[in-house]
Amino acid sequence: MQTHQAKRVEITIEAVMENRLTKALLDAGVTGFTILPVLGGSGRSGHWSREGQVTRAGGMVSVICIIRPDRLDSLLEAAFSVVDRHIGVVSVVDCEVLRAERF
Amino acid sequence: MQTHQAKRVEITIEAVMENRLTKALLDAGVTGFTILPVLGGSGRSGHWSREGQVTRAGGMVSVICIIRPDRLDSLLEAAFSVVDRHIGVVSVVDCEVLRAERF
Amino acid sequence: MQTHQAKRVEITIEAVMENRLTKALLDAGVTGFTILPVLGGSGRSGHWSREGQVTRAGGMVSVICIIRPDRLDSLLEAAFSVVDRHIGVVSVVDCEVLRAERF
Amino acid sequence: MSDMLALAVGNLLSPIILFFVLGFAAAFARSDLSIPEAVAKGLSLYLLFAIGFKGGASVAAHGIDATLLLSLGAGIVLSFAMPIIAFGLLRLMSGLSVTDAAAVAGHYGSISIVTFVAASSVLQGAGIASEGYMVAVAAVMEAPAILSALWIIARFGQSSAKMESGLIREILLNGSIVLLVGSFLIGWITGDEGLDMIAPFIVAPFQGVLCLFLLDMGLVAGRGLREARSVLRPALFLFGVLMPPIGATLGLGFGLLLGLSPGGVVLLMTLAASASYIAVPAAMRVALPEANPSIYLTLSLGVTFPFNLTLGIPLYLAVVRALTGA
Amino acid sequence: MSDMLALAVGNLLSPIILFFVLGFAAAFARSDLSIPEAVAKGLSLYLLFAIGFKGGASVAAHGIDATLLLSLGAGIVLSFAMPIIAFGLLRLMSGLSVTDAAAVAGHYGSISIVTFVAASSVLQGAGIASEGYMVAVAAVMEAPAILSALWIIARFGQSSAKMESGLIREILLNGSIVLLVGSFLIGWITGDEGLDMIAPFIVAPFQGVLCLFLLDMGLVAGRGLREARSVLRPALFLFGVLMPPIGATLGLGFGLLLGLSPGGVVLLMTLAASASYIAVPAAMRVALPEANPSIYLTLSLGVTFPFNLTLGIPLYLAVVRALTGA
Amino acid sequence: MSDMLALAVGNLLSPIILFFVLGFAAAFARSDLSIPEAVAKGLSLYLLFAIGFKGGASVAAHGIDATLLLSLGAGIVLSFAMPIIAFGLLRLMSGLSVTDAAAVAGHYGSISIVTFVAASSVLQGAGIASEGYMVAVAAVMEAPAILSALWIIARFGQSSAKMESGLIREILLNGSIVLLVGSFLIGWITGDEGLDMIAPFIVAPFQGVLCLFLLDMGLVAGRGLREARSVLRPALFLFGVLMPPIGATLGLGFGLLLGLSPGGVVLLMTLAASASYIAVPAAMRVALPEANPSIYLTLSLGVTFPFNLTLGIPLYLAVVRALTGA
Ligand SMILES: Nc1ncnc2c1ncn2[C@@H]1O[C@H](COP(=O)(O)O)[C@@H](O)[C@H]1O
Ligand SMILES: Nc1ncnc2c1ncn2[C@@H]1O[C@H](COP(=O)(O)O)[C@@H](O)[C@H]1O
Ligand SMILES: Nc1ncnc2c1ncn2[C@@H]1O[C@H](COP(=O)(O)O)[C@@H](O)[C@H]1O
Ligand code: NA
Ligand code: NA
Ligand code: NA
Repeated sequence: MQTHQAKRVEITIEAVMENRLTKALLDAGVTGFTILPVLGGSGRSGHWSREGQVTRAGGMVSVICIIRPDRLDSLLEAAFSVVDRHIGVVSVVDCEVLRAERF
Repeated sequence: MQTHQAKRVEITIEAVMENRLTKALLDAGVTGFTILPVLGGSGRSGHWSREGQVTRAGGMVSVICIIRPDRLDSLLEAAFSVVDRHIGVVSVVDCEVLRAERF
Repeated sequence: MQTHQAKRVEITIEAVMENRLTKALLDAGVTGFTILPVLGGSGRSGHWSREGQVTRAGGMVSVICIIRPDRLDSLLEAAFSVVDRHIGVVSVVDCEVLRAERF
Repeated sequence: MSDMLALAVGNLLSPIILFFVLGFAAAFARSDLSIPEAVAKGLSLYLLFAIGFKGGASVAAHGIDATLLLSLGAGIVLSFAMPIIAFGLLRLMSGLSVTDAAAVAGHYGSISIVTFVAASSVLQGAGIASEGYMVAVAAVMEAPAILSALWIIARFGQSSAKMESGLIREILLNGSIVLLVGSFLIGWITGDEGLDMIAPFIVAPFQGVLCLFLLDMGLVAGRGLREARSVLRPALFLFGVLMPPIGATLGLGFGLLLGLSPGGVVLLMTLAASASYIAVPAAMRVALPEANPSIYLTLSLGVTFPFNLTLGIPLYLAVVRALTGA
Repeated sequence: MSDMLALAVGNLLSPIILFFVLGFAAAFARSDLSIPEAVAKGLSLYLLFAIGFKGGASVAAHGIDATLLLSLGAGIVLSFAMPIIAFGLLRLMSGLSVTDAAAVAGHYGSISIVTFVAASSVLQGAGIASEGYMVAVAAVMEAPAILSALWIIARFGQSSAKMESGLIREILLNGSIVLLVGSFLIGWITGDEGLDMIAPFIVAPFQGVLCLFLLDMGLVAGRGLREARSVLRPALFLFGVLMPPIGATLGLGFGLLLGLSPGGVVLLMTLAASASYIAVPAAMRVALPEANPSIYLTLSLGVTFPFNLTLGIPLYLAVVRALTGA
Repeated sequence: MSDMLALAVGNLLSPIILFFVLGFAAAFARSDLSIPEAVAKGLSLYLLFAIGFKGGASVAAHGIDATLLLSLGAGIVLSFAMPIIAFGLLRLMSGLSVTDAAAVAGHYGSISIVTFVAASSVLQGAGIASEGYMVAVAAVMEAPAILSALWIIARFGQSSAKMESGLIREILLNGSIVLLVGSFLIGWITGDEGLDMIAPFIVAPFQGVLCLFLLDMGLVAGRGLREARSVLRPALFLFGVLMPPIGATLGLGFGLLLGLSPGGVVLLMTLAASASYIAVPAAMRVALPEANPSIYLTLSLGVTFPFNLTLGIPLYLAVVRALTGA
């Protein structure tokens, strides 16, 4: 089938920053994103897990954003402006998509 | 370690269509898949979130399917036949796998 | 923006093995990982779903690990030593990351 | 009139309504208050379990009325017929496409179980009895409206609704129907003895759980409305508050005709007046993906549900009281 | 005999059983009824919390019986011994590999807490008292069977079960055991005063929560059975209904020997007759990944659990009644 | 003195404390016992809902005290002032950076609702009444401390705390505050009639639910402490047990000044003594990401919460008893 080049950006970020990140993405012209829950993880700031948590400070989410390659830079800048002072990981993968008109 | 070329297909689709999609995938000869929950997202049809939902109409899931490259086309056709009229995103990434005999 | 080459390793494994896997990864020098919940799936050992489960034997999780390319081999060996006898899928994708000093 | 007003105010100041309002307000103020999806689903399972079981136990206690079968029949007829009325009205009043109008119409033929529960709780507060089998009537009214909507599309629409094999089974065996009917049957079989066993779980705490659930409904309805304000043109809003009294009138007619008790009539009116937000939206996403979900969900959850909860139910009760002197 | 029949029918028509049957039927009809994982886990935590606490409070009220320690010992012996019997039986009857047979055997040495709860609730319905510390016996019977199964593998199998460091701690400190034993101790320490405080939470609504939980067990067992029908050859099915009475007989012997009350004997029989579906499957996935989980889960959840729930428990009770005249 | 000891031991042996200890011990023993996040959140929503409603209903029953507004004012003043004291103390005692010290200080100005609930339950056990509106005082004490902490940073720190638009709204409308205040208002509006309706849900089972919730708090606190042992230097630990009595002393002063009932004074002391673990950590992550969360979460959840629960509350009660002869 006919597919099209795109970029898949994955941003793992603290849940408290989710709204600020997605707002920045939409402002940067992103047409859509998908948010995945995260159970736990480990990094320089230690180990964490969602189990039994009632505080809203602890968890993270993963925001997946598929975009046209030419929009990558503005997206990364928007993302970076939010994650800059915060913990979080940004990774980009080359991908191919069906129905390119959406992105 | 010895790895093998494969494709990682990610299909984000409405939860009500999950069974129809996975059935189509299995019919197309896929040997396995993994289903991830999705918390929320945004796209042309607006913003949504799982929080507090009781309706079964609202949510989405993400179906991950790793396959041998030569099977990609039949998988995409099967997937497309289901997502065609529905909202959803299909993306494909090149990957490498251990234990290729499984795919 | 300035990005750096890295590898994104995704290991889908039984939840009961999660701690053993993450311990092996940390022992192999991995600096961080993220754990995603998995709702269900299908493979050679049949179909499963988390719905209504109370047994701890049934579920799987997906461990995402982003690393510098030169560390891939030791990571894969560590992962393989755990998944070897167990069901599970390991896939590797080339990616680019911001803030490379973290990995 | 002043009595009705007092009743309406009394209803509006019940904890149940106020928690709905709290949720609604919190959503509009963009508070991050939210109930986890699993907990909301758990509360909804509890309500179906409790209301079904109590209905069945009440049938066991009072015997089957001769009108049980007729009431079921009336429910099915209403559920089949109302989408056609709703569709006609929508095409007249609003500029909705055939597809969107049919999808909305399907929702208004079917029912909302939590509206039914709220009406039962108002009746209970007023000390008015009703037929236990109205729960079964609620259950049979869920599905026929979906078939009606699909028939409307096949008859008037260009886009072909996909009536694929499996969909009908999915509709008839959807989780809410199975739990409601199953609990009803178990309540019936085990009767008072069964009820005694589990009453401390399904009777005493019921109203409190309902408050929490309505808080969630308020949050979800408020958020939906905030996001989808743009689709809610005045004509649609008007439909959302006009269709319930029309349905209620049909319910009233059938109820009186069948000779239901005053409480039973109020419940049948409420069922006819209410719009689905669980079973029908899911079926529409599968069979009619082109229809815009913001329209039907906003109307059903954001307009008709609050209308029935706050004004509709006291109105239906007042009408029945006026007519029957109950 | 006709008494026993009446008892069996009475048992079969209790809400608890009927909700299990509802779940089972819904799963087989492929309804999408389901209970969110978090809610199911919450219900299971509630049951462990409640049953443990009540057991402890009952010990506080009635004092420790001289037989407490002996009963714990009996439980441990049973849990160690039954896998060996089960393994022998499986190798005789079925064509299972050593690995699969050992894994299954481990499940039958251990226990199912919800079967225990169901038996307690039948006893309570029949007004028969039992020793509060049977909860502690249940707890000590969870783990030894796992060690037995691994020993069987080491002795008879080619594949080496991995008894790695950490596994034993994981088994002994698994969440269910810790919550059950912890609640038991807290119930014991705080006694009647503690029980009074939380009785409205753990006593009154208990049966209702149990119904919901058994609905979930029915759904899970039904779905498992539907998917794994193929593995369930007649010989295996036979084992799944033969092993419980064998275990119960051993439990009966020990119970009479120890001089437990009639209720206590029924509970010990039930424990011995039941098969694990929480702790042992998890341990087997870690230590014996080559064993096929469909076999042991299907047998334990899909065959033995329903058998005990519907026929086993009334049978064990009838036997004890016949023998002791209770 | 010996009375106080008896009280302390009695308190330590209550189910509530013992379940906290169970969770703590299970976490330290690395048991896999855990409560699903959705269930823990559901329990926390339940507590806020119940405590808010009961507070409001009590205000409806006893009328507003002249001191209501003054108490709210006192709460706000305390919440603004205590972070400054805490910050000074931390800079004196510990080597924490300005950023970390300010973040910790913010937590101690704000409050922990579950500590408040535990104190209410101790008062109830001792048969001591208190002002229903103390719930509202709790609500107004949540947020001011955050502003204080940010002001401290702006005044003394290099790193600029980001007081971006939206943060204030987020803090004031955070879910716990909205639910607590909303339930309080609904309880007030609907009064005894409303309370009668939902009492079987929010009164009778309350203590039992609290036990489960404290089990979860024990698990979370224990795990946090185990992972973050390294950050917990002696000076910090000392601060975590010194700051509560300091806060309580301030609360005592205000409480006596305002002429609150003995129960009310104990609650105000407890509020002042407690440290936030829900609202403030979330605000700090947003506004002060450079502050190390292990430090403030460990201190608040792992040191101060257990201290108040086990020793603090009985101490505050004993002091009030000694002073007022209650
Ligand atoms: N190398 C990595 N691969 C995947 N996820 C990571 C990695 N490093 C950090 N993370 C995630 O980002 C969170 C914060 O990381 P850190 O800022 O290093 O503490 C962790 O808890 C993980 O969920
Ligand atoms: N560009 C995108 N990247 C990632 N996910 C997307 C994207 N666009 C849409 N989605 C997901 O697909 C859903 C439906 O999209 P749409 O059909 O555009 O409304 C959204 O709610 C998102 O979860
Ligand atoms: N080809 C695949 N693509 C994605 N996930 C897979 C695939 N095969 C197996 N899995 C996942 O791994 C689990 C175990 O697979 P298996 O060992 O083949 O039974 C499945 O239940 C899926 O969750
Ligand atoms: Na209707
Ligand atoms: Na057994
Ligand atoms: Na404080």
